Amino acid sequence: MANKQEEAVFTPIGLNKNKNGKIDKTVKLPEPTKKTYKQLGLTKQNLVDMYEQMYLQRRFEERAMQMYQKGKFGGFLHLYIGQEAISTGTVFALNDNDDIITAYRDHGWGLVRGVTPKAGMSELYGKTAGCSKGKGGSMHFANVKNHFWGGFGIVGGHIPLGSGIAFANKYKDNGRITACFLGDGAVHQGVLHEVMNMCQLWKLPCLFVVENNGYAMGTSVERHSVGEIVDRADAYGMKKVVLNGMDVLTVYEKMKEIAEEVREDSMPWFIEIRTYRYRGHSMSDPQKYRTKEELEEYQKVDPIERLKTYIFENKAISQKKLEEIEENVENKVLEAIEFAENADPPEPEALYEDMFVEEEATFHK
Amino acid sequence: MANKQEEAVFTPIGLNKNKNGKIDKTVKLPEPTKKTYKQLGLTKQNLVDMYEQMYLQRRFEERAMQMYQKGKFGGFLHLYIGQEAISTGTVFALNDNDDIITAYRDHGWGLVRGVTPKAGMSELYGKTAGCSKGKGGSMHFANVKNHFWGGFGIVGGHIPLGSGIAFANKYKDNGRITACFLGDGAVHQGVLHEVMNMCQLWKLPCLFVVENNGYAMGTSVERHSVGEIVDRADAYGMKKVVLNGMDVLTVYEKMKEIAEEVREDSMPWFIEIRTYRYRGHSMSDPQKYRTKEELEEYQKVDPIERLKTYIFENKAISQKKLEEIEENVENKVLEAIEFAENADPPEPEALYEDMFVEEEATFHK
Amino acid sequence: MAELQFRQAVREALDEEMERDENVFVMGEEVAEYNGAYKATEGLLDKYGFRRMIDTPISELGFAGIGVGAAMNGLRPVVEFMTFNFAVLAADQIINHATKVRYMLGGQVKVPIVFRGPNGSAGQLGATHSVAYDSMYAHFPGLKVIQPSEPADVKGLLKSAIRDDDPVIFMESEQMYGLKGEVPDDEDFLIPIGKAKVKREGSDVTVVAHGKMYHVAKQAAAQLEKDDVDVELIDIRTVKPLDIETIISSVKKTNRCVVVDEAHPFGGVAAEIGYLIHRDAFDYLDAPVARVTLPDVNAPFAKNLFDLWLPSAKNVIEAVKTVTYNS
Amino acid sequence: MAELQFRQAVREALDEEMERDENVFVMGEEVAEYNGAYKATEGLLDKYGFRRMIDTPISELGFAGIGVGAAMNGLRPVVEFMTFNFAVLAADQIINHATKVRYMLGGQVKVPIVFRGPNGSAGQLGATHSVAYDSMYAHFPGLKVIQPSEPADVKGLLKSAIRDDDPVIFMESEQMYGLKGEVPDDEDFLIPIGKAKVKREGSDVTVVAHGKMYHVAKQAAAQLEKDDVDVELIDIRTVKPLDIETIISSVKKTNRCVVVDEAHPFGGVAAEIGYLIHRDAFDYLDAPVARVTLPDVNAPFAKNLFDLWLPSAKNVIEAVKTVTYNS
Ligand SMILES: Cc1ncc(C[n+]2csc(CCOP(=O)(O)OP(=O)(O)O)c2C)c(N)n1
Ligand SMILES: Cc1ncc(C[n+]2csc(CCOP(=O)(O)OP(=O)(O)O)c2C)c(N)n1
Ligand SMILES: [Mg+2]
Ligand SMILES: [Mg+2]
Repeated sequence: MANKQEEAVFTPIGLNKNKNGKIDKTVKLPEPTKKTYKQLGLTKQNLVDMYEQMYLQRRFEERAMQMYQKGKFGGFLHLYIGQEAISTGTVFALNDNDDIITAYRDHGWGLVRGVTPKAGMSELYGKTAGCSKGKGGSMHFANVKNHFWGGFGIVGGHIPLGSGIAFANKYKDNGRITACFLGDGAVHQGVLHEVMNMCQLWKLPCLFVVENNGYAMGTSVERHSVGEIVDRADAYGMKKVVLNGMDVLTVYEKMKEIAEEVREDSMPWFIEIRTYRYRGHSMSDPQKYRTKEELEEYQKVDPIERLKTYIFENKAISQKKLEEIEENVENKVLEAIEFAENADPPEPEALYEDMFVEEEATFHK
Repeated sequence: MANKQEEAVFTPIGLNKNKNGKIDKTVKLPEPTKKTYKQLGLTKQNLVDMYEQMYLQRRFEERAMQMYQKGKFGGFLHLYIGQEAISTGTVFALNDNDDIITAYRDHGWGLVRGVTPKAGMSELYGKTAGCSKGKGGSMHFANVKNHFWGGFGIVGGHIPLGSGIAFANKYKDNGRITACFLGDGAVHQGVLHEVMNMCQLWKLPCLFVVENNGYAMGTSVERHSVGEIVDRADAYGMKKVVLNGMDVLTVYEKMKEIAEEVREDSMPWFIEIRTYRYRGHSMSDPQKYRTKEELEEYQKVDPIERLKTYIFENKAISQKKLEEIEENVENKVLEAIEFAENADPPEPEALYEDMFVEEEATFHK
Repeated sequence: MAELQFRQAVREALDEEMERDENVFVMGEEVAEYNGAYKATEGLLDKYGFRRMIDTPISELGFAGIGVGAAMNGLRPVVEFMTFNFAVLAADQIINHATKVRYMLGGQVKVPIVFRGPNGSAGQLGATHSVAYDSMYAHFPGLKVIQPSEPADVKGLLKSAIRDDDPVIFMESEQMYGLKGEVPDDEDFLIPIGKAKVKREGSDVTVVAHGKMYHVAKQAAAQLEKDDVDVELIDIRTVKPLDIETIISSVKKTNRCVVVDEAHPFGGVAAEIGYLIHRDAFDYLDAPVARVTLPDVNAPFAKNLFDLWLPSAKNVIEAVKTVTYNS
Repeated sequence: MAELQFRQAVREALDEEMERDENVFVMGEEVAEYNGAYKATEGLLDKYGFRRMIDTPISELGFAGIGVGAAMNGLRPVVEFMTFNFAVLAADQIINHATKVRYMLGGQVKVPIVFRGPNGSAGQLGATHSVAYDSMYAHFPGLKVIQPSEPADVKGLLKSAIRDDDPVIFMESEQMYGLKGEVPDDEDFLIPIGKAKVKREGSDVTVVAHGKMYHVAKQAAAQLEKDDVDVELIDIRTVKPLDIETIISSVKKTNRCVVVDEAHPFGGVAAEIGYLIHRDAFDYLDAPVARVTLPDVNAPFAKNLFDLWLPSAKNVIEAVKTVTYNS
C-alpha cells in the first residue's frame, strides 16, 4: 500500500469513478421455470386470478401516483411497479395463514393479502377507512387478520419482527411459516445477520426473501454490496436459492416447494429474488443514476405482459374476457379513489388512540 | 411442523437438553505449523523474547487475580490466560506501527504493546500512573502511541472502530494495517457484518481476527453459533483462515504472511484463531458449564509450556538462563504491584478531565 | 410474607407469571443454562425447559426484535438485557418498533413485552457500563418505565408489567440484587404501574427518589432526622407514567423539594419532576427544587473518582439544607 | 453577504472546511453520487472525488463506528444520517463510543467527528420518521448538540462543529432545507458553539425556541405584536452546551417564559430549560414557565392529525397568553 500510485478511493472495486448514471452491471435474471402451469398444479383460472391480482397492483399504484402528483395526499410514496410477480407468486404459493411482513414498498403486498383498493387508497389519503386507520400511510399498509403484518419504514427494522413472528409460530406449534421480505439495500443492516444466526440455530420456520430490484435508493447493488447477495446464506449454512422475479410461475413454483419443505423440517431459507424497480425510489427521485435504456431492458420482460402472453398462448381466457377483467380492476381503482377522497379524516381524538391497548392510558403532559 | 410430536425448543440443534456442564464438542484445534523457527526467519533470541513476553502476560494476570481476590481493587477482571500465543505471535508478526484493537480481555495486548507492568497494574488499581490514568480499569488498557487502541467493553462495539482506523490508514496511504481482535461471542453482533461488507467493498487493510476460546461467558460456541465461525467470511467472499492459537509460531507465521499480503493488495481477511480460556469469564464465574477434564485437555497443550519445550529442544537458551528470565519477570510483576499499591489515586479534578480536548469545556449543571 | 432478596423477587414474579400463562417466556443472554448473569432466573430452565427459557447469542438488536415480533404474534416475552447499557444496541427495536407498531398500524397489533435488566452503574465498571437509561426511555411515547427499589415493589410491579398489554421497560440494579425485604406471598400480588409511594412521611421537605437512589435518599433522611429535619420521602417506583399528583400533594405540604436521580442532569427525570413541580405547585414553593444527579461526565473507573461521581447521601443532605436554607 | 438556502449553507460549510483541511471527509447514504438525499452535498463528489465523498451501504451502526475509528486515527469525519431517526441504529457508536472513548482511555485519543442530518419530523412521514432526538443526545455527557434555524447560523456553526476536536451532533431539517437567508461570505465565518442569540428583543415575555420551532415561535411573535404583546425571542441554536445565561437574563427582564420544543415533553429540552429558569431565576418569575411541545404520542400519518400533533404558532400564542394571564 505504501508508495502505491493510485489514490485511495472508497467505492467498490472497479467502480472508482463517477459514472454519472452509467452502470457496469445490474441485476442478472436467472432462468425462469420450464414447467407448464399444469405441471405446477395450477389451473387456467389460477393463471387468470394471478393476472388480475398483478394488474390490480399495477393500476392501483399508477393511479395512486397520479393522485400524489396532483397533490391529493402527502407523505412518501414508494411504488412496487415491476415487482408484482413476487407478491403474487408468493401469496398463491403460501397458505393463507402463513405470515408475511415487508418494508415500506408494501402496497402490492397489502392488496394481495386482502387490503381492498378502498382501504388501501384511504390509507394513502390518511382516512379512517384506511387499512391502518390513516395512522400509517403508504409505508404502513397492513392486514393483520389476513396475516400480513405490514409495512415498515426503518430499513431492516422489520427483519427481526419477521423472525419473532416465526418464533411465536414455532412456540405455538401452529404449522404456520413466515416470509420476511426485504430489499437488497436492507441486506446490510447488521440485524439481518443477527437473526439469521438465531433462526438457523433455533430452526425457526422463516424465509428471508430479498427482493433484489437493483437499487437501494440511488445506489446500485454492485455499489452497496460485495459478492452475490444470496451468498450471505453461506455464513450460516442456511439453505439458499436465487429466483427470477419477473416470472410469476417461477416464484410460485419455488416458494411452494420451499414452504412445504419448511413446514416439514422447520429450517429457514435465504432467497434472493431478482427483479427491477421501474419507478424512482420514491416520488422525489430524479433517477440520474440509471439510463432509460436500462429501464427499458427490464420492461421488455415485464411480469404482467409476460403472464398475459402466457395466458393467451395457453388459451386460459379469451382476450375479451381478460379485457373485461382489466376494466373491472380499473373501475375498482377509480372507485377507490372516489371513496378515499370522500372518506372521513380521523376525529381529533384519534391522535391519542392506538397508543396503548389499555383504555385509560395516561399521557404525559 | 403441525402434528409433530416433539415440543419446540429454542436451543441449537442436537442440544435440546440441559447438559449441566457437559458439552458435545468444543474448540477443535487445527494442526500447528510444521516449519521450524529458522524457516520462519526467527532467531533463537526471538523465541526467548516471545517466551518472556508470554510468561509476563501469564504472571501479570495470575498476580492480578490474587490481588483482586484479596480485594485490592474493584471492577471486572477478565483474564487472558491460555490465549497468550495470539497476542504474542501477532505482535511479533506485525510492524510496530500497525494498529491493534481488542475487547475487554486486553491485558495481554497491552503488555505486548508496551504497557509496562507498572502502568498496567496501576490501571487495575485505578491510579493516575495507569496506562489510561485509572479512568478505564481492566477493560480499557491502551497504549495509543504504540498503536494499541484498547480495550473496549461493549461486545462488538470496537469492531467498527477497528475498521475506521483501517479506513484512516488507507485514506492517509500510510502503509499501516489494522488487526481487530474479537471474541467468538462478538461474532453475533450485527455490526461485524456491516463492516465486513464495507471493508471488502472499499478494500480496507483490516484483519478481523476472532479469538475463538470456546465460550462467550457461560455459553459454549456451539450453543451460540451455527456452522464454523470462519465461514462468516464466505458471505462477503473475504479471504479466510483458521489457525491453531495454542502455538505461537503458527500464529506468527500466518499473521506475517497475511500482513504482507494485505500491505500489498489492501484486501481484508477474516481469521479464526482457536484457543481456550483457562479461567472463568470474569472473576465471578462459577464455571458450571464446563468440566475440569475439558479444561485439562487444553492445559495439556498450553502455549507457554509448548514454547518452553520447543526452546529447550532447539537449545535456544539454557534452562538456567530461562529461569533467570522468569525470575526477572516475576520480580517486575511484584514491583508493579508494589508500585500500584503506593501510587497516587487521581485528584478529584480528574473527574472532569479527559471529557473534551477543549480546555474550557462547559459541563451542564 | 416472606423475606426475599431483590433477585428472588424477580425470579418469583417470573415464575408465577410463567406458571399462570403459557405464553410468557424469557429470553436473553445467559438466562437459561447459566441461570442468569445475576441469578435472577435461577432454576427456571429446570422448571420450564428450553422452550420457555431461551439463551440468546450476543445480538441485542436481533433478540429484542424477535421479542417484539413474538409479542405481536400472541406471546408475552420477557426480554432480559444483561444491563440496559447493552440495550443501547437494541434502541431501534425498542424506540422505533415496540412503541410505534401498534400506533402506525392503526391498532391492529398489540405488543405485550417486558424489557428488563439492571440499569445504571454497578460499581467501578467504567464509562460504558454505568449509565442510567430510565430518563431516555421515558422521553419516548408509548413506553412504561418502572424502576423499583425494594423487593416487594419488584414483585408486584414486575407481575403487573408482564400482565400489561403494552411494552414495559423494567429496570433493576446489579447492586440491589442482594437486598432483602418482606414480600407478600399472594399469587395475585400486583402493584399498579404508575403509582408513587410515600415511604416516609415528613413535614419539612419532600425528597423524591427511585431505584438505587431511593436508598441513598433514605440514608440521608435518617441522618437529617438527627438534625431535626423531617423528610417526606417519595419513591416514584414508576418513572412513566409519572405519578406527579403524589409529589405535588407532598410539596404543597412541605413547600420544598429535592429530587435525587441516578441519571445525568440534562433532561433527566429530575429535570422533568423539577419542572412539573414548579409548573403545578408554583405558589407553594418556598425555594427552587434542587436536583441531585450524576455530574455531566462519564463514569470513571478509579474508586475515589467513582465515589465522587455517584450521588451520595451527603449530596442529598446538602441539597436538603439548601432548599431549607439551613446550609 | 449572499442569500443562501439552508441546504446551500450546509454545502458551503462542508466545502470550505474540506478545502481547508485535507482530513475532513463526508460519509453517509447517498451523499456522493446522488448528491445527498436532500441535496445538501451537491457537487461535492465532483469536486472531491470518491476518496473524500463516500457513499455507504445502509449500515448506520457500522459507518458511524467507522467514522469514530477514523476520527480516533486522525481524520475529521462528517457522518451524515439521512435523518436522525435512522441514527437510532447507531446509538451505540454515538453514546457508548464517540462520547466515552477519550475519557475511558484517559485522554489518549480525540474524536473530532460531526454527526449531521435532519432531525424531527418532515411532514406526514409517520411514526418512525418524525422524532426529534436533540433532547436525547443532550442527556449524555460528551456531546455538543447543535440545531440551527437559519442559513447563517447553519454555516457558522457547522464550520465550528467541523473544527471542534470533540464529537458534535449537528441537526438540520428536511423542511427547512429550502429556507433562504443572508449568509456572510467570509471563509472564517465561525459562530461559537454554545451561544444563544436574542433574535427579537421584547419586554413582555421570553420565548425560547430552536430549529424548526424557531420559525413557529417567530410567527407567533409577529401575531402577538398585533395584540400588543412584545415577545423577546431567543434561539438557543446550540442545545448543549446550553446558554442558559442568555435565557436567564431575558427572563429577569420579562419575568415570563414559554419554551417551544419539537421534542416530546418528558425530559425534553423544554423541561430542562423550564427547570433551570425556575432554579436560577426563582424570584423573577411571575408565572410558571410554559412549554409547548409535541404531545406524548407518536406521529400520526393523517394530515389533520399530524397538524394537530406538531406544535403550531397557535399553541405558542395560547401559552404566551397563559403566562401573561391574558387568556
Ligand atoms: C435505517 C434506515 N436507513 C435509511 C433509510 C432511508 N431509506 C429508505 S429506503 C432506502 C433504500 C432501501 O433500499 P432496498 O432495501 O433495496 O429497498 P427498495 O427501496 O429497493 O425496495 C433508504 C436508504 C431508512 N428508511 N431507514
Ligand atoms: C453489547 C454487550 N452485550 C453483552 C455484554 C456482556 N458480556 C461481556 S463479555 C460477554 C461474552 C463475550 O464472549 P466472547 O466474545 O467470546 O469473548 P471472550 O469473553 O471469550 O473473550 C458478554 C455477553 C457486553 N459487555 N456487551
Ligand atoms: Mg432495492
Ligand atoms: Mg469467547
